[in-house]
Amino acid sequence: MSPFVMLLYLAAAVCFIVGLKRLSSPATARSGNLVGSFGMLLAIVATLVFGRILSFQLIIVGVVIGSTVGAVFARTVKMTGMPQMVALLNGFGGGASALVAGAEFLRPMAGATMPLNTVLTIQLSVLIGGVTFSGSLIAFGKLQELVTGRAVTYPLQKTLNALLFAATIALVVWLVISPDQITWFVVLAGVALLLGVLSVIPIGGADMPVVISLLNSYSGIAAAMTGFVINNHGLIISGALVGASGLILTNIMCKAMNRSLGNVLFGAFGATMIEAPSITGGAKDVTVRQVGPEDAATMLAYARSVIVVPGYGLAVAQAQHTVRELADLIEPRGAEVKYAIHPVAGRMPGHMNVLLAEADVPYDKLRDMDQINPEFDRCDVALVIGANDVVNPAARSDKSNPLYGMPILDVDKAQHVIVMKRSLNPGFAGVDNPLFYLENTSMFFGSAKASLEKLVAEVKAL
Amino acid sequence: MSPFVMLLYLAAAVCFIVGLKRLSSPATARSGNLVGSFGMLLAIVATLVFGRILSFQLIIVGVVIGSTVGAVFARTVKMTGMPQMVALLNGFGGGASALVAGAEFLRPMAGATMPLNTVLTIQLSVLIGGVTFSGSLIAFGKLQELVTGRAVTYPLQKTLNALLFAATIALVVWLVISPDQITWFVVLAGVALLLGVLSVIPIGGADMPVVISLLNSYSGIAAAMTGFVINNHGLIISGALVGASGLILTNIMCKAMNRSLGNVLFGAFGATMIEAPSITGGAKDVTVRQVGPEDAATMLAYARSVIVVPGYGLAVAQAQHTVRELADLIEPRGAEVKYAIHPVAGRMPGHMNVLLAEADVPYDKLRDMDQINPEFDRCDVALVIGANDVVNPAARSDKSNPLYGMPILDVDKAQHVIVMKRSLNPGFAGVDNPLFYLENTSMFFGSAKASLEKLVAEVKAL
Amino acid sequence: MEELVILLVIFVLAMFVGFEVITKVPPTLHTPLMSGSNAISGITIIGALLAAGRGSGDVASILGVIAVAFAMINVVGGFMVTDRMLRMFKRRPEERE
Amino acid sequence: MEELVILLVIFVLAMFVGFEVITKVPPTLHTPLMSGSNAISGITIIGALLAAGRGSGDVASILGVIAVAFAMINVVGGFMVTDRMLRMFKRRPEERE
Ligand SMILES: NC(=O)c1ccc[n+]([C@@H]2O[C@H](COP(=O)([O-])OP(=O)(O)OC[C@H]3O[C@@H](n4cnc5c(N)ncnc54)[C@H](OP(=O)(O)O)[C@@H]3O)[C@@H](O)[C@H]2O)c1
Ligand SMILES: NC(=O)c1ccc[n+]([C@@H]2O[C@H](COP(=O)([O-])OP(=O)(O)OC[C@H]3O[C@@H](n4cnc5c(N)ncnc54)[C@H](OP(=O)(O)O)[C@@H]3O)[C@@H](O)[C@H]2O)c1
Repeated sequence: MSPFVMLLYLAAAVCFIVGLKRLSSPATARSGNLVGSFGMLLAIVATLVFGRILSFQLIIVGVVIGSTVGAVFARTVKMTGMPQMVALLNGFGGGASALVAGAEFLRPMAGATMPLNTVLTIQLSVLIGGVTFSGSLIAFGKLQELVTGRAVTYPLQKTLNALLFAATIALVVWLVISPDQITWFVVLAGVALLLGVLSVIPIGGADMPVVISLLNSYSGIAAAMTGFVINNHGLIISGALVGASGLILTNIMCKAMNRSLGNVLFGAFGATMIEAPSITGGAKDVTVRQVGPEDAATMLAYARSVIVVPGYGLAVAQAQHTVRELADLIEPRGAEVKYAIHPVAGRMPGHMNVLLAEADVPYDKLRDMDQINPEFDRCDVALVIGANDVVNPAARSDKSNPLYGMPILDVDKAQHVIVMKRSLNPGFAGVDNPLFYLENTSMFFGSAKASLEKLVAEVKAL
Repeated sequence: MSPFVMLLYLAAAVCFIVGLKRLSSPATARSGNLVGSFGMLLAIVATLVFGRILSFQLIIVGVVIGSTVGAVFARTVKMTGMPQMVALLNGFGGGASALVAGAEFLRPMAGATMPLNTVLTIQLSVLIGGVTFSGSLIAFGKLQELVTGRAVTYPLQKTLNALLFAATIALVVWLVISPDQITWFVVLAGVALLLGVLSVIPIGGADMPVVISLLNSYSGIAAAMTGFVINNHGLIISGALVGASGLILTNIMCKAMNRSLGNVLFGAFGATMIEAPSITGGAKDVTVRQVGPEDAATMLAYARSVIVVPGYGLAVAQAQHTVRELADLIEPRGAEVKYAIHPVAGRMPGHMNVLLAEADVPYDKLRDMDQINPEFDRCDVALVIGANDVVNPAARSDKSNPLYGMPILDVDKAQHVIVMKRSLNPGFAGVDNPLFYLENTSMFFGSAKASLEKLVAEVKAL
Repeated sequence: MEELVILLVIFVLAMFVGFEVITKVPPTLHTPLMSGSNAISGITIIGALLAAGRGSGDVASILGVIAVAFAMINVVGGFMVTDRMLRMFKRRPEERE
Repeated sequence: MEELVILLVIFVLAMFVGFEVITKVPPTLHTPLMSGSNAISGITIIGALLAAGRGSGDVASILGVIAVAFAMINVVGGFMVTDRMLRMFKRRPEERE
């Protein structure tokens, strides 16, 4: 590589870093994304011009197909479909890295002279890239509901996975010792794909966000590994950035869901959660206050400060536009409306913010958990829409509760709480929610969108 | 270099990074410093064991002398003398880097085969290291009052410096073209030393903190350059860390002093400031309220909340222990005492914090400017001790004032302000201070230490 | 081997940069962060272009072309969808439908 | 030349790490930061040891010895004085003289 191209790759990497730095505020984020894409353009042009490319035909085919598919995806995907989209993109990134490593392995004249460390990094790249590719496709399938969203389990699952993993290690060692065996290399690729499928399939749909974050990290590590293979610092830096990003997000999700990273990394997902739903919270001997659209409308219309707590149910019901419509109606009446966003609200990290932004909610009304929690006791009405576990006060106090220790939104401290959901059924964790039986809580039963529409109509009629 | 040693150097660099990260809180800072020194030990041991060292005698001499001198310095220096100490250490660091580069240049058999980039980096290393060395010694001399603290000026100063700088560039180019000329190399070293002296000597003593910060940065850059010379990533990473640190501190000091980095970098120091002191603020036709020790003691003893604002005068008068004694007396009487620390309070960045910590003031009572400013309007008594420019309200409002735009501590918003200084004379910027003539301000004239001792005696007598 | 260690040094430093920079991204922007960082991991396009461009027409270059297509999906899709999301984040949405 | 660029890459990344990490150091600790980072710049001791240890006994190794002494002043003095300062920072000073 000529020193000049190396400098261009460095410049591209600096663009990525600067781009990510600008993501630290919504005001600069868009320009950051532009800086990042400029860096990518720089890297691509540098490679095409200085990369001793002999044939452009094949490249053009690949670029045209890839760009078209990418652009179509990006334009047509719905905001609610973002988790699938990210899963799919992760998969393609990991797949590309694995393929590059494969091409490097199969490259004529390479075989014999390949140094030990190149062989090793090629294997790792194929392995991580392959796992990322197939794992992401399964995650995509689960999120898109092409594959069952339930945790698929079968006898001896853990044993099988452990065996497969051991086999993979053995294969890698074997290929490092005697590299010029294409058959075994193909087997390694096959095993990587299988490993990806088998490690994601036993994970329930609700846990997919963690899986996506982790696969995001893997796709970065795979790119970095490929960088080691082709001796390119551009790939290594960029891959490491993505790897770090994915790890941080995984960690944040785990903390917010009250799981350990180890629990996630070693594939024990769902295992602890599967039994929980047996504790149904349905019929109980406790009284529950109900509220109808008229009374709820009056409460909201005369409140000074309202905090909306959107949960998974809001996303499912696609009621984000209706929420904003409601806010638009009560704000001119003197209410200050804020949105309290729990880190695991929505279907992936930060998803709820995107959904509300799409519904034209200004971003300075979106508050993170740590920001908003001290404000609940000064709030007149907390409007909980399709959220359950993330507002369960038992997480704060009841040590025997599976949710104990999970950080929650302290809605129970508000003057009045209105909870909109379809029933008294528990949420994802399968745990009953004492919030529903509190003095200051009123339940508003019904599907989120329909209920909100009724509310809007009542507020208009006031 | 063997890969194993390279990994050890990487480990040392990681120790430095982790050490600096732990400096983000006073609670973890000390362990961070230990981690950093462990990294250094690792680097030294790795070099001694794996560095193909042929003769240890000379090394032992150097290590023993250096360690002894360093340890004696570190143990005997007074906390008020920290700026000198840091200046001196900077100088030795820069000097060492320059010497290593020189040794590399003079190394037998090197001359002929030396590649272009090695020659260039050697020159840069000698240049930056040399400037750091002599510049730091002058800064040390000024701070220690061995050299006059005033800005030394002489005719054609700027022209001379510019010529010298041009000559340096010419020398570097010349030596890159024909490297094996030891005489000219020695001349380059001499010129670097001269440049260091001439660029620091025209700077006034009060501006030394900026100079030290900048030289701190230079010493890091010099180490990094030497890393390029001897092809060692350990030096490059560590040097870059220090370089970044110095630049950030320089920038912070500049902002807090209302100067631009360019103004600092291009040696125009003092130039704008020198004329200012002609505007003496001595006798004025405005009334000034005075307060004696008895009344001041009463005000403090019955206050609920007191904010102490220590300035340069407190450091000069070495009154930090007496302040803490005063706080110890009034706190049991129900006053909450906090300390408002302006970024340029003291004689170098963060110096005032060290002085107060030495006087056993707990660090959670030390507040940065941004933290404390909103609290002044809820404060009963602001006790300004030997500070002047940093509490000048004209900086907020009076566009014609040279201080305009400098961030200040909003002491004028306190219920009562007691200002302890010797006279109505202006401070460093030579500008009169409207604070002294405010309704809620009382002047307490006298040298800080004596005045505080009187106050302590009165509070005890209450 | 020396080369490998130097690349490792770069990897470790980039990881540190990544951790420091990403921890400053607010939760509000975590979804765009994921899609955007995803696009960055498409940097593997460099390797894909080199592999596809050797013009040898063998299996290796076929893998290269597929890699180019995959990486371009990642790059174009990632940056575009991130831009689409970030465009929606407004402090005061003026035009509401 | 390639080697130089790789080292430059390392330098740039380390600068980014430095900026991100140092901006998190509170003003309270700026003096220990200066003396501590000072000690870190004593890393040039590596080069000094190599130069002094060649055993050639010529001018180069004399420069090396002086460099070792200078760098050790920097290292030992820097870390020790930083420790001395940081030891004084206490949340609740128990023992007051
Ligand atoms: N977001 C993530 O990235 C993520 C990832 C992994 C796990 N999780 C887990 O998911 C949970 C998220 O907490 P959460 O409080 O948002 O959700 P949740 O605890 O799963 O509760 C969602 C509630 O929404 C209600 N709901 C469903 N469809 C609805 C509709 N159409 N209209 C109105 N209500 C509807 C359901 O009650 P009804 O059936 O009574 O209507 C349900 O109780 C946490 O336990 C978290 O650990 C989240
Ligand atoms: N700290 C730094 O790192 C640094 C670096 C460069 C520049 N500066 C500049 O220095 C100034 C610092 O502001 P500052 O408010 O701390 O200091 P200042 O504006 O220089 O004022 C200090 C005051 O302390 C008084 N004083 C001196 N000796 C005293 C004694 N023994 N007892 C009582 N009072 C005494 C003096 O007034 P009397 O003569 O009336 O007693 C003087 O007005 C700023 O302008 C800043 O830009 C600071």
